[in-house]
Amino acid sequence: MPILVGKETRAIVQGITGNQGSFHARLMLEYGTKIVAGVTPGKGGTKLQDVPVYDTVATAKDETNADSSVIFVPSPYAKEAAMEAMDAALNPVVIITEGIPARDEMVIMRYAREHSTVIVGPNTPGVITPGQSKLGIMPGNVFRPGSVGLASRSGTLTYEIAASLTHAGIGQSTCLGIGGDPIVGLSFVDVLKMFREDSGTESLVLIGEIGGTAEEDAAKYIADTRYPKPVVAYVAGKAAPPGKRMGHAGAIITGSEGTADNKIRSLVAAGVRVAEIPSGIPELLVRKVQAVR
Amino acid sequence: MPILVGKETRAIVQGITGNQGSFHARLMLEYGTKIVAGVTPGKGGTKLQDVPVYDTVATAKDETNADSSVIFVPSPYAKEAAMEAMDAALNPVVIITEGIPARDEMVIMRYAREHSTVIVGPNTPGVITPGQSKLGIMPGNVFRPGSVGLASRSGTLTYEIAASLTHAGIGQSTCLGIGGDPIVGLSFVDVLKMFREDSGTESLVLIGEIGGTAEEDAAKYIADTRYPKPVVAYVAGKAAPPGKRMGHAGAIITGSEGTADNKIRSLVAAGVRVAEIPSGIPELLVRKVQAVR
Amino acid sequence: MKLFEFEAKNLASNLGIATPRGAVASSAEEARDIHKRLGGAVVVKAQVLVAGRGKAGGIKFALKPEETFDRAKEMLGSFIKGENVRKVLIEQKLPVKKELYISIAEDRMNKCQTVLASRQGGIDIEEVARTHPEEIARRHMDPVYGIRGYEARDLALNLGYGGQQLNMISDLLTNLYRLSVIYDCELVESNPLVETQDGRFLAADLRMIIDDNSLFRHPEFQERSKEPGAELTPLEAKARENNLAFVELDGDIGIIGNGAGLVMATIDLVKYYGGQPANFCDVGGGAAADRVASALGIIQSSDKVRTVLVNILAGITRCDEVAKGILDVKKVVGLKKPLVVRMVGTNEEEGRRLLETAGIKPLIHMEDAARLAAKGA
Amino acid sequence: MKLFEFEAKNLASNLGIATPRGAVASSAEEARDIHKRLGGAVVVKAQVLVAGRGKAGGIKFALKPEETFDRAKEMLGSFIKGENVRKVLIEQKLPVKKELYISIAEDRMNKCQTVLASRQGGIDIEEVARTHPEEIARRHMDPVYGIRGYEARDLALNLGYGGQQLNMISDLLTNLYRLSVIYDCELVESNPLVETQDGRFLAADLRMIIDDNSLFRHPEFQERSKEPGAELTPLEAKARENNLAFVELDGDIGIIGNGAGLVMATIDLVKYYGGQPANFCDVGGGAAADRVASALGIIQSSDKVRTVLVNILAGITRCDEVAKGILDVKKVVGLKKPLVVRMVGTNEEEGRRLLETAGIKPLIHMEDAARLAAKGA
Repeated sequence: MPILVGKETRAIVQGITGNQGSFHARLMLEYGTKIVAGVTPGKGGTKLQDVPVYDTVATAKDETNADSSVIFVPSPYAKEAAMEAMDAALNPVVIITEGIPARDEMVIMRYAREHSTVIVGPNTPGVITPGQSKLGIMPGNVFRPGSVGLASRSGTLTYEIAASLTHAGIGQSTCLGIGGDPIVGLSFVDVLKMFREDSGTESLVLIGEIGGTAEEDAAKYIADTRYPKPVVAYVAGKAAPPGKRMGHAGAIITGSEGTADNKIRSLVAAGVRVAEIPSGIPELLVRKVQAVR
Repeated sequence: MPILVGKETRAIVQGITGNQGSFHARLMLEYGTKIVAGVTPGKGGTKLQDVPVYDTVATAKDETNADSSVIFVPSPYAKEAAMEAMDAALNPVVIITEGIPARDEMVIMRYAREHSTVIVGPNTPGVITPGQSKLGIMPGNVFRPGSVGLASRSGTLTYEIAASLTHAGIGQSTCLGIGGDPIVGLSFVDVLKMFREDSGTESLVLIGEIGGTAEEDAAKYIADTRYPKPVVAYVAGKAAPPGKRMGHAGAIITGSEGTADNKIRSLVAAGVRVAEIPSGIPELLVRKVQAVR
Repeated sequence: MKLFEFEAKNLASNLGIATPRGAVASSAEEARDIHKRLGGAVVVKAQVLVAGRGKAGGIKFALKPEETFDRAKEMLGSFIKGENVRKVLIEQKLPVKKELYISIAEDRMNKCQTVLASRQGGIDIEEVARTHPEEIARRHMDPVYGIRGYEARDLALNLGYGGQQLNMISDLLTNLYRLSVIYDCELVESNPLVETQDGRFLAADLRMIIDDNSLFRHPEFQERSKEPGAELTPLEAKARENNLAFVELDGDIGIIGNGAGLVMATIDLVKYYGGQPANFCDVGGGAAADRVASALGIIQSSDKVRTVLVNILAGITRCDEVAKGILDVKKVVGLKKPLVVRMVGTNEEEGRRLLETAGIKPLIHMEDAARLAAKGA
Repeated sequence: MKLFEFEAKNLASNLGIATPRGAVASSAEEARDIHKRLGGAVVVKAQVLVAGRGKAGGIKFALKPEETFDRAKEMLGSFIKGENVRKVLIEQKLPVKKELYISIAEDRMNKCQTVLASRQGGIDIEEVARTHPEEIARRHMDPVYGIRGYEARDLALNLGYGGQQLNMISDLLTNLYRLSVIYDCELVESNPLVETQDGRFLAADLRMIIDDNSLFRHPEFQERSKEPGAELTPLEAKARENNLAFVELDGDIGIIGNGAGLVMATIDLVKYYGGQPANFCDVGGGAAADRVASALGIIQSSDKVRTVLVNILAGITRCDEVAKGILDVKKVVGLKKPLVVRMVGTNEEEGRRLLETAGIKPLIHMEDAARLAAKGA
């Protein structure tokens, strides 16, 4: 029983006729995802890779009984695209789009709270339940079904670590990027709560990076709740200078907040093993799981 | 057991140091209303007729344990005043202010929905439970305790009819103005629901006027629910021409909507006796109550 | 406050809303010159604030500038539904494929702005609502989030458009909504909104009504709102200057009262007793002597008024103040018409004493006063 | 994008936010003239984007114009925390009664803007947060309703003000919030915000950071954001022109990768193995040959770079494209520094073949590549 997406997920792709949208709609379909509709205003009535395209999410949902959405629309239109998905009661809504103004993201998140919608992203590679379904842009071949839940603030680093897990014979239950922006829908704490309830997940990997306090908050939650499943982590950006944005809008040390050192210290204090290098994760995981058993 | 206000009501007056606010704070106190605090930004720490004045509603509520508010602030500031009262969890919030832009009222009402707050008004004489408490500007002496609930879109016409009831020996449970603006907090239907639950109210008077469909909606509700208490009504504006605003922002016939004739027809069809002239109300009420018994 | 079509279209154009090319003229000569500049066929449209001018002869087509001259000449200075035509709008005639209806209006029940859209444009929307309710699409707008593109697109789908036209008309709708928000409109209505034969959309007609309560934050309208124009009769304009809520009616009995509901009821009563009210005049709550005086002064200045009825139920208002206002008029210009006064409430005795000293005997019941006034006092 | 103090103050003044009288100068002569015009005592403030210029000598007082000339002369062209001073701001010295702190900043956890206000202004707010957390008042702002007057007044009460000053400072706060909304600010910070001896409030210092992601809707900043100014090193400016995410670091090993997290991890790995990275450079997802080529070109143009490490985990990206980009550089300008390539994923075999043909042998594991690069390849 995975979190967020699974075999039954029926997704629409918003912005399906764009470059990114059409390319990844194809890859998602190839992976086995049920992409039941696409939405592009003005392109209603056409088809893309046999997927019917509609002018609005409401009509797409009415016609296809979709339950979730992946958004690829350009950043100036992303806020409304997310609201449109929520108005149609789609859930989760995965926002791949990068470069959305923070203020738009704040409005999206407020709207999501009013609608009790789970937002994955923005600026996320998406979410994948290996062997079942993926809503996102991750290369499907590096993942393999299993029992490790993985949450990350980064895309390629997720693939790197997932590939090393897969290579070590460790499969994953669900992997997701919470997003590289300062304002995102899910915190690590939210994800920890979901994996806690997921009987298919036995242990967890958190991939953090500099900026904000998501990792510190997760550490506090793990310590406070005596989190029942083993958690290991990697934090990127140990060598990053303060005040500089490292690629992601959210990856910036402001004042003394957001350093990798502080995050690692907090996680370690909460009993989380933190890998010094990405390839250390599989080994830690094996040790940690064994230690618990 | 009255609706909305009673002996225990502890109200604050927003805009208490203004002309209207200070004048009516005095009259409300004289009537017996527990006005426990006033709010005027910048006048915190002063007193007005022994009522302590605070800079914000939050501090006023913290210090005095108030539970409701009457707002007299000028129209440009009324929207924020109402939000401030709702943020402090005061309920009901009675907005006396006239001339608030409709768009501000829409925002107030949305905020009220989010906060589950009852808004009386705007542009209302307020609400009075005779002999107990009044939050508003009505002359207390024309009302007398009793079992008739009265709701109106108008101020002086309410006093006129209440006075005629009192004169005829018919007391009132609670009387309120729902407000003369197109966008107000309570509809007649909302008020009918409240009076329905109020064991102290045995029969009702609705005082309508041209504009909108509040009376038609009330008629439909009365008919649909076989409303269990006798209702009589008066509707002002039978001789009003279409397209002209008769004093109240809400009193305007637009197209064929909002005529007195239509309202009267709907009410009569729902079994409501409608008085031809204001002084007909007491007589109808006596007859109607007797007919039911 | 209602705007003239040409005023509404100027504001709309500034927001990028397409309207027919054209200009406004105050004389037949100007109208002809505008036609010459525009070329082709034109429409001559009387600029009046009443609705339904088309059926009343306020919209004419003209093929040649001389024809435009003639039509403008006929219209200017004429009366349409009682309203004097001071300006005409000369616009290119559109190659109409379809006439649509769009409005954004205050929705009392839903406490928001609601957009109506229909493929049945160019005709009375209430008629459509009665005969083909399914032809009208509705959407309630959230007052804090505003209109979103997909809401406009949903309406566009309801209008039957797709492809590029879907985005064109939803952009237009979005801009009309912005217009409504920016100017605090009670109503923005385009009827018809025209689809041209080459597939473009233009607001061929446009009505805007500004929320009077919002004028304090619209300095751009403040001068305009005080102009005694087509919207107000001279008497109404004078009353507005004196901050009185005033509506002129057809009869001969002047009405003054405090509180809108009470004044409406007073008017109804006068009619009930067979009289014809000449006006609605609310001096408001807590009205002081000078407001009562100015109301009385304005009303008795009207030739058609034969009797005046004052109906005061004093709560915040004080009867002595009301009496003083009446006596001021008596002293300064004299009471020129028979006067019936009903006055009860706060400071009733003092007020009564003042009036009686001056030979005016106020009544207690509004029914009695209305009956008396209806009989011509 | 960070704004200079004088830029931020210009925008603030336009919204009615009080700032000290003054003007910006690019030369000591100008600075002297400004002082003459202002009269009295002035402050000479180096216009740099780094925080903490005060302790680094970037703020000096001057009583006479000649003194101002001298201070400006010293500052202009000097470096403050590594940043070249090109302009100085000359402002009247305020009669300070109290220094306050106000900021409006992105709040990741609460997903909104949060206002911080403190009576402990003029010093490092993080220091205050550590030592006197009770001295900082916080309020989360609703992103759809915006700031309301009473929220600002609540903060003003926390700052200890009442009476007329309560309304003055809450108006100022409201305007600072509006500034933050209008310009999509990540941060608006006034430290200190000064209460003068006669009880007025002025933003004596003002920092603004614009959300880079919002620049598409701020044409007013679009030119400014591309200027290679104090915020960007020449190399960073060049990289930004080529749409690369690029941060210059102190070391000698150039780093190129795809994906921000992967590049950060690569940098960490190089350091882990004892190397010193020269930069962060993310070519992004789906990077085509020319973006890899421009990244490589920019990095090897730097004298301080001795080795270059390329780390590609191709998902959307295609290895053959990456290889082509590298080979383009080799062909056109030549590979001027030792190159370590790690490349796996989509189209790996074709990419590997291309590189190997050209004598470059890509590695499989990023650890191996980082270790090799750290050793100087």
